[in-house]
Amino acid sequence: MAHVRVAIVSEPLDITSEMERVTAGRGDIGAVVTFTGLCRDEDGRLEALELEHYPGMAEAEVTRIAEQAAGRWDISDVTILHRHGKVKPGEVIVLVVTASKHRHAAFESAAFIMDFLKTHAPFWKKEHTAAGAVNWVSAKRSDDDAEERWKTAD
Amino acid sequence: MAHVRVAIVSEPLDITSEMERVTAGRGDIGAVVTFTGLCRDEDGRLEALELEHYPGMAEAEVTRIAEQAAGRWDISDVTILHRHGKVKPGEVIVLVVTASKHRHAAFESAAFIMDFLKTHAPFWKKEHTAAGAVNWVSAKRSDDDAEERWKTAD
Amino acid sequence: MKLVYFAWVRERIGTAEETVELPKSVETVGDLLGWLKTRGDGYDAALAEPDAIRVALDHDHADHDARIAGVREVAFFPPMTGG
Amino acid sequence: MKLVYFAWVRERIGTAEETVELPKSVETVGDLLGWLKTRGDGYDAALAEPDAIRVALDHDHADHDARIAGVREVAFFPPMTGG
Repeated sequence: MAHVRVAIVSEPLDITSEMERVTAGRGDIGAVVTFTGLCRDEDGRLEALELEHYPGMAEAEVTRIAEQAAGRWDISDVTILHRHGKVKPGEVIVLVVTASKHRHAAFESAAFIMDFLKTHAPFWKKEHTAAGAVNWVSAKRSDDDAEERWKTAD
Repeated sequence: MAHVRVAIVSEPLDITSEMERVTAGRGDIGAVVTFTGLCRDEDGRLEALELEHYPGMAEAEVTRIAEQAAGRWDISDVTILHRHGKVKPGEVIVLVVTASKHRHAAFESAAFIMDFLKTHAPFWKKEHTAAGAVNWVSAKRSDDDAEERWKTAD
Repeated sequence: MKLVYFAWVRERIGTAEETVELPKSVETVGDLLGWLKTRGDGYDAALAEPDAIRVALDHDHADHDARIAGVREVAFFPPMTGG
Repeated sequence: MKLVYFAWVRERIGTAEETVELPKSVETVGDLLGWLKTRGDGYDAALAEPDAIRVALDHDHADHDARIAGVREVAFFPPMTGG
């Protein structure tokens, strides 16, 4: 079974140390895929995103998603780190790292995790614009469709 | 059109600096996917891989693959770095970084690039085993199949 | 039973959490949504479109027809926008 | 015309590159493969199974039926194992 690491944090994420932790001292990993989700500035319109989360459930749900991925693909390590609180444009919101002997398992499990984080992880984004407006980001229909494809796959 | 960076190098690859170069000072990137291909030790059997390449064609072909990916997906940046010469277990053989507004473009373009590198980039791996044997790695049928899927996709 | 609210559901109701005594007739999540809507304008505004409301029972996603007997904490929130 | 060889094709032929004068009858990659096989045991061993031989013309992949007129450099190598 894969090693699973999940953390919901308010500090900036350190990608390098996560990648090094996954591969250090191992000779059986042939492929590492990372996904980094960054806060965009929306053409300068956005000043910050505020990420609200459901403490307790966020950790539990993200862990369930990691374990689903580990059960479905032959991966040796899966890391999911998610920010909460205020995030500035250019900063990392979410980091997923999957490691496997083979590249397709690493790619597919990381893509699966991201699709499920979008629709299942209890986080809500509030935009703070440079003009001073504040509004909740709406969920995207395309994210539901993205999740749906994993039901017919295999 | 995407920014394309390709290099065929004999020194170890620095993933952190590549990721930072892609995202530094930009507010329009929402997703970065990295693929890192590592030399496995084959249960301790392998001492090193020796990567032969076709100078001139390697750069040209890898650039063609990067440009194909950039033409097919909405990505703002694509980096492909490939080692040649001797590589030890645990070291990076290939690094692909794709950046986009949206995650699916970043994931799919990186997977496409890896499938085409496997079947099209003029590199050949020679195994040096701990027992002193030396032999060329055979191409895998599964890599041809992996490339084939991009013809029917879309 | 403890109820917790997030994002605009929380803002419209005007509280992040509360503990309630439920009438015996409230057996499912859907029943609970209907009962909450009678509790004031904030609740009514927050829960006006039940299809837009997601629910978790004790930290796990649940449908509106799920039964709530034995549950300690029920959460109501909009569709998630993390990742 | 410059010919270059890689990996076990190079090792079996025993040279990494050479420049040759081709008879006029050699018009395609396939013709060239047939002509090379007559040049000695190393060539014959390297090119015994034409299906296993990949070809590039001036740094670009080509099929065995591609014409070689005007080409400066022809490369012969096994299926690639990079990435």
